[in-house]
Amino acid sequence: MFINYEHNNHIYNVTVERREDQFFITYDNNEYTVIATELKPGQLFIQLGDRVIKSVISQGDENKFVFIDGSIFKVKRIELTGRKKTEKREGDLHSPISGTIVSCKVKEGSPVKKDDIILIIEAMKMEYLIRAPYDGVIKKTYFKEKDQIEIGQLTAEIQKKEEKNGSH
Amino acid sequence: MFINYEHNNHIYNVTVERREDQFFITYDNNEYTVIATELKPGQLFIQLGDRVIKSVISQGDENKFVFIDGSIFKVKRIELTGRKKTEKREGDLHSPISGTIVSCKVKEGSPVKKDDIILIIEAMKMEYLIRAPYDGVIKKTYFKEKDQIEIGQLTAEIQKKEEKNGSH
Amino acid sequence: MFKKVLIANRGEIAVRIIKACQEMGIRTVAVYSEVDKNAPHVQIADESINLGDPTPSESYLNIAKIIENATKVHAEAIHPGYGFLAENPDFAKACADTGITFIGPTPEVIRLMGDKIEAKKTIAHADVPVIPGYHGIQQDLSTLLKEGKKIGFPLLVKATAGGGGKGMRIVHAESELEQSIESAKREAKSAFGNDSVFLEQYIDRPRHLEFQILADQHGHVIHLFERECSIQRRHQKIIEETPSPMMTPQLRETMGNAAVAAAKAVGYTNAGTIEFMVDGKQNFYFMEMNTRLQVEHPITEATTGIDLVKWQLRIASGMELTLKQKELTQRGHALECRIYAEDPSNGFLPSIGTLEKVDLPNGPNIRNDTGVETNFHVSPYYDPMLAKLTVNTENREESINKMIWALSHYVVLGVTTNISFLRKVLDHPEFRKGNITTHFIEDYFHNWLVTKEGLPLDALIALAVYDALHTQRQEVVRYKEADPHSPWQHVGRWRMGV
Amino acid sequence: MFKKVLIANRGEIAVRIIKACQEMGIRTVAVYSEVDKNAPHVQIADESINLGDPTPSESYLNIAKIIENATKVHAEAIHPGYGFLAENPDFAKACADTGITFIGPTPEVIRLMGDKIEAKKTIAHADVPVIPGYHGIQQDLSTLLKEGKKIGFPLLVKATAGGGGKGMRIVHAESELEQSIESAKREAKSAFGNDSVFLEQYIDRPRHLEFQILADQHGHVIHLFERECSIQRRHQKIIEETPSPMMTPQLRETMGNAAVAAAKAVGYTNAGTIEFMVDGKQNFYFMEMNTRLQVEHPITEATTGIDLVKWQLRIASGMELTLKQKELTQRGHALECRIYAEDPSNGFLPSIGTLEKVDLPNGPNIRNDTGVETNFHVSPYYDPMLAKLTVNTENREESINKMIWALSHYVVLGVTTNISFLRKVLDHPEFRKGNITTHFIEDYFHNWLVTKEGLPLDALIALAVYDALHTQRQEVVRYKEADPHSPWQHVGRWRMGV
Repeated sequence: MFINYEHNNHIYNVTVERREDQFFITYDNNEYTVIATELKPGQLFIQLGDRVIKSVISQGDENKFVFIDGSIFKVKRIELTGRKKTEKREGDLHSPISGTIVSCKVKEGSPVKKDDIILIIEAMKMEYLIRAPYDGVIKKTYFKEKDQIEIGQLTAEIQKKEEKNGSH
Repeated sequence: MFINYEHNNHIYNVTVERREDQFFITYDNNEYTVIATELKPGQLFIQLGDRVIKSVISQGDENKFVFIDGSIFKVKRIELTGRKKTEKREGDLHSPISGTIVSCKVKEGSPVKKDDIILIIEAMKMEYLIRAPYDGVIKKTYFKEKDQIEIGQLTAEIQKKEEKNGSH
Repeated sequence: MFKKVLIANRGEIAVRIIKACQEMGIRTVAVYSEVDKNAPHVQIADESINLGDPTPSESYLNIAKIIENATKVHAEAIHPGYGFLAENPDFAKACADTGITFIGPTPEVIRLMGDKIEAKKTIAHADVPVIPGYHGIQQDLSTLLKEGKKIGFPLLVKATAGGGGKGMRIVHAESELEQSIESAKREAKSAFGNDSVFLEQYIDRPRHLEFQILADQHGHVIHLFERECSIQRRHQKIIEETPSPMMTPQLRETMGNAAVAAAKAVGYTNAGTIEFMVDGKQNFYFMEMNTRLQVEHPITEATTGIDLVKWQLRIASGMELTLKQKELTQRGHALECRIYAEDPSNGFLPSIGTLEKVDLPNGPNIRNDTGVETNFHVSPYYDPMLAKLTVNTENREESINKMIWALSHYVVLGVTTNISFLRKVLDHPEFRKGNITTHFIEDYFHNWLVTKEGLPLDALIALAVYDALHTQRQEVVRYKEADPHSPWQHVGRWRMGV
Repeated sequence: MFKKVLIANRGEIAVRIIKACQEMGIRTVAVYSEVDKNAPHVQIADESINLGDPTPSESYLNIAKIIENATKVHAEAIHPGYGFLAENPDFAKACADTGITFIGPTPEVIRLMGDKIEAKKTIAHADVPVIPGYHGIQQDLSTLLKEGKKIGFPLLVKATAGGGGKGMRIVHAESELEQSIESAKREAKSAFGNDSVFLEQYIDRPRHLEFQILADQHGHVIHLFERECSIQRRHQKIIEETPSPMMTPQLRETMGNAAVAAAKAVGYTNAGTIEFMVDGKQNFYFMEMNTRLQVEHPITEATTGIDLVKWQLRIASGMELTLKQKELTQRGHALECRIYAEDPSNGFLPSIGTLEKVDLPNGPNIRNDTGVETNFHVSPYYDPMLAKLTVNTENREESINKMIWALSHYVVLGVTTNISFLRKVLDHPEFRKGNITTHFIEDYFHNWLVTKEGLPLDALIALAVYDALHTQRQEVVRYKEADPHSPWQHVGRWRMGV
């Protein structure tokens, strides 16, 4: 079985084959043979030679969380079907949290300077500021005061000052 | 759905019908309507009017264990198909535990007096004595020293002294 | 003693109070909003009441609804926990007006201490040192700007009704003053419904120390020693300990006496906390009084052997405080970490989602206070604190080691938490030396990232094993659904070598 | 300090020792028999070694196998826990011979204290009171019968090598003497491989009190106060507490000094316990010394704030005992219950089976020591103790109430346990008054039955709900197996009103 895991924008290619409680895993041209038991749902007890690997894994809607050695990693299992990852753009105007817009400081057409506040989102009684990543002009705003916003939604678009044409 | 539960040699007849999270239960000519959620496997949260019933139930091979209000009850769900329960006989000669026979004090044909030791079973480093329930003669022994015995197995049969014929 | 108490709160503190009541033979009533209907505090209570809409103002902050329900179920007293209505004098008053005992001080004391300006004036009269600043009623921008310039920089802008770092700004230069005042006022308005602020001289890199108070209705007031709460992020505590590594027996006595004097000066009753700021020369200044149970009360319980919640209940029911100051002992060392659903490598942004797996560390002298469990959904409606982890041992070094062990065995999957971050803070050489101030996180963990490196090999192996174990089953099921008449022969690719 | 320690034990005590080591940065090696391969102590250890056959003599009691494995993995020390090899001088000797540190006293001291006759003689020389009796080498029946008659009745027959009530008989009349001696000898032979017994004057309804000792290799010996362990069934402790409700400060000092004198008299090192019998007039007699960690050590840890296992490790590694007798404080009250898989309404017969569900109570000052979990199989190979539950509070009454609360929330399904029984004992008026002796269970709970009444209505409702929720699924499955081509139409009767 071929599997691709994504973690922090990095992709790991792994193969695994199972024979009863033995697992044959290859990664980065090395093969590892382990014996493993799932003690409780998601709780793995893995023997790799003399060494013991203890891990707890949960399967969410999109991500897996892996607890190992006191650390937790958020990993996505992906299909490599030619799709390219969307790159994170300079000066993120996406909401970092789900919440409510408490203040929108700009209108479409307003000029903004780098680090000017564009809007203020309140979530769990704290405020989060969306600031302009560069000097420019507000091309579009997607939210107004009291609107609900979800994590990852785009708040506004800015036409960068130095640029000749509209898109960025 | 009709269900019969057995607990301590007593049988309870219950009916239950379900409509989504509502349950209609009849017992002893009373009907109870409850709303119930299974929070975690076996963990029930039941509302009966103003009252809350919290219970944890496990399903073993034969028995259910019911935890309620700090007490635990061992219950069997049974089918009433005309079979009669085997009655517990006077002076139980069945082994109360699984273990090893460390000493057999009698032979077939030996006379015994009430409370004489018939055999000694060791389990978990403790000794359990099987004693004669009445005066009589050993009719049959089923185990010898070093034999393994399982809980509930018959250890011996005794012909009761006062009786005219062999069976008891 | 009360026969029935309603707990007007949720999460770990509601659970903790319910357990204390039940041990004392008191029947408990939980309240909950729709999203909390299966929450642990509801499961454990003897009765529970649905308050409806999860918006706090419609449920946990709704005075009328809570009082009405308390009356209906014949609760004799209400414990407010911390946060929500705990420091709301109107709520305490509404309880009193309905003949329900509010477990806390009188409405008058809450109101006085809730007004940070009046609080400082009153406490200063009891000869307890306070910080120079502007605490005036004039709240227009020009007055505040003028007074701010008079105090000098750095200075602090803080909501009069505030608490927990909300409506608070540090101003390093005159040019920032105006925007900071406006933003603090806006936040204060939203959080407390009151945009009044005060200004104060800002002490650079102070420690935050506080003293626990217990006072009965018969004039007995004691303190239960200090808690050091300097480790903060976004002005909110995340690690607390007692005793403080900077404390001396003399200073402890001086500050303890000041705390008792402050409590006596306002006629305080029940459990409360006097917060002090301490500078590098061991000068201390009264900051504020929290008129309620503190989040970090477990470390005081661990080192003194006293159950603060049970004493709150006894004091509220009119019993006498039989603990004597002289007989109290502070033994060993205790440490608390607050477990938050937040991302320390991204500005401590709260993280929302379902807790797919919760498995807590346990062992001698490890205390878990938690109001969540596996499958609990962390919603944006409430504070993202999931749980508290407290340890106590013979000394500070052992406590740090025990806490690191416990955090390394703390499993919360499904949301991002601060657990790895807490471990790193505890293991920092300056933390281990006890060199901590309220700026510790900013000074040493400014641009901290959980993982600079990638996935370790062991994680990949575990993932591969997990997927090999679980893919098979899923595929078999998928197959069955598709074609029930030939159940096995097509599954080959997924059924690895059985 | 050691870098790697092997724990030659299983269950809750192995788990507890492993955690202490890990907090101190010591790598741990667990050993296990086949049936324990997924047991909690194996899961938590850093390494583990399969000892094979579950029969104790082939695994946990197999000295050669354990020493060989310890050498192979380069363990510097072995912690024996309690039971199994903990008081076996040959094991301690074998460790020493291999250059492995045995975490406990010297083989000579273990051997001396293991011989109950020699132990009493030695201790009596240190002016510690002992009970009159026959401790001779002559073990023929006629000598024992003669000596027994000389001591008078009631008297006690006890295995010289014994412990935990095994090989022990109380003889109330001359007519019972012969059979009791024979039976005690047989049990002793089986349990300890040695059928030697001694006879002693039997004190009616004594209390069982013991003192915890810590002694380092540099001549420092301290005691950590008493534990009252009078509540016993089949001569095995089930409830322990400290301080004892009968203790006075004077008696505590006298007995504590006697315990320290006894430990010094034999050159004791590491943790140990001096057991005393106390009669109704506060006379106390040395019974025996346990040369190891005690099952009930958590109550001492709770009231003194000391971690006994960590001190065992420090002492064994040669460190000095820095705790001073004068600085030790005994604070509050602690209570321990032993949770057994046994049936109290049927002679405390052990109960075997799979733990279908384990859910432990938790809250402030509730300590769970457990070596089992959901799906663990309780086998007949080992002691049926599943776990220990310890609480501590400000005083005895609060501890009892907290313990009753905790027991009421203690879920162990799948085997019969003594949990309900423990609750009843704690709630008995004479227990609450502190009027307890080693005969308490016999006196007040002789023919105790869990349930005289039938199933409560709530249990029937819960069962009906459970079956309604679960039958549907089961029946659908059953149907599918029978006829895969028409999956739904026949199921009607079981699919209730969905």
